[in-house]
Amino acid sequence: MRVTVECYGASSRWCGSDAITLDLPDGATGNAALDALADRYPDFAARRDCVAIASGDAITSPTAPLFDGDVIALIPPVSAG
Amino acid sequence: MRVTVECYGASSRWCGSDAITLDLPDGATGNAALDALADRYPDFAARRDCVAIASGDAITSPTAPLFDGDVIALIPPVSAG
Amino acid sequence: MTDLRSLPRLRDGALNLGDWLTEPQPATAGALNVFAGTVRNTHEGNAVSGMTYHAHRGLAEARLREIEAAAEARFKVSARVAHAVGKLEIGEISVIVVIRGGHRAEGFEACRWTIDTIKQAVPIWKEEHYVDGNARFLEGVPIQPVESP
Amino acid sequence: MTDLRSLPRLRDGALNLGDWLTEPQPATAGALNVFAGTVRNTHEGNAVSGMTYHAHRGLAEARLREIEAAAEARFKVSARVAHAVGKLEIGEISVIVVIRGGHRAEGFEACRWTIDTIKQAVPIWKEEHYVDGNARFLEGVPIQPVESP
Repeated sequence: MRVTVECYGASSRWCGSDAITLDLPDGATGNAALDALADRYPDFAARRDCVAIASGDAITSPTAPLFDGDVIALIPPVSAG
Repeated sequence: MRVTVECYGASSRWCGSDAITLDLPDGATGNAALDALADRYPDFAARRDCVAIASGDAITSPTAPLFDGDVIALIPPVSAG
Repeated sequence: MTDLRSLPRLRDGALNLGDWLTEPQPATAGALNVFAGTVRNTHEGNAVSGMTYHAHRGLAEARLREIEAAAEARFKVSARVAHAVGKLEIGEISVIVVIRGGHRAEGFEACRWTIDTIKQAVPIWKEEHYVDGNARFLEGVPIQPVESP
Repeated sequence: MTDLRSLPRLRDGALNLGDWLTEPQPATAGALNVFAGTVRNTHEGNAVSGMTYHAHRGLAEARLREIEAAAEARFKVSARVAHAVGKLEIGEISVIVVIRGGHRAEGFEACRWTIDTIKQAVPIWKEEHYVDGNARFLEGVPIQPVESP
């Protein structure tokens, strides 16, 4: 299945792009997507554990399964204010 | 000597007037003026120890001597804000 | 952008918040803290219709300026304070504190210290008016000196 | 007197403080606390020329509203928050918190809790621009949930 990852804040620098397409096995979770990104981008791998995943307008659990065509967002550590 | 006492806030209620003239012996202090008021006004006597004295735009010590013609102000407990 | 330093800090009638927010934010400052006190419609279970603020004008003006300077020295911020005198309606503003400083920690601390100090060191007295037509001076605290930094 | 509830909390460009102070003070409230964050001209010794705020717009808008509601429930106050997105100059306002409540103690507490929560629970990222032409995203904190009351 194919999943689109939108890279917010500094995660776009770590991954070198604002959006990345991943081909993942059926039933893969958010964690599997993060693993795939960490394999591909060393700068992301160093920060992987501080990054959350959002879907739509909510933070989602990294253990939840993804589905073909899903769009998820990388939420790196925030600095609002 | 003669001293004028201006009564601010609730002290005007305790003394029944906004301003009081006191005849005091030469060399009398602020404390002596407060004593004279306490003798005359029972409602003031009950609050005497919570009242400060101002002269001009400053709080003054109750142990400082007064002089003929002085104007002092009674500063009862404050409730600014 | 008005320089507020020359204005009296004691004002006749309700304060207007916008009047005290006209100064520019210093380029070194990251935080703006504002506190305003307003007249409430109840106090200790009594229905309140308004409040009259009485002051020893000369001493109150001097004390408000002294508090401003002490807040600036103590917290390394810019401080502005103002207090109303006279009759105010429910919801109107009686006191304003504006703090402009480096970070939010000292901004909050300076703002809280300044309003707390105003309440105990400035010769102003609240006369509360009730819906039933009565009025009384509120109990206060013996006036305190402004603690130097 | 504008009702601000229907406005987006995430705004393009610098915030204007007056826009967020138009609501009337509730008759039961005695305290108005305001915090605004502004862009500083230095950070960790570097000369800063401006700041770009990036956001996950949908989630940020939802989180700002969630924080407003949580502050109101937790502290029994009225709360309004707003945050800027885009490029801001030195001195401009990036975030505003307005708390209207009964007494100053809960006003200060609610205002501090709200800005602290915004900083750790809203998906917004600061990209700092330096006078030397460089820019970088600031380090942040892993996004936290909004604690319910």
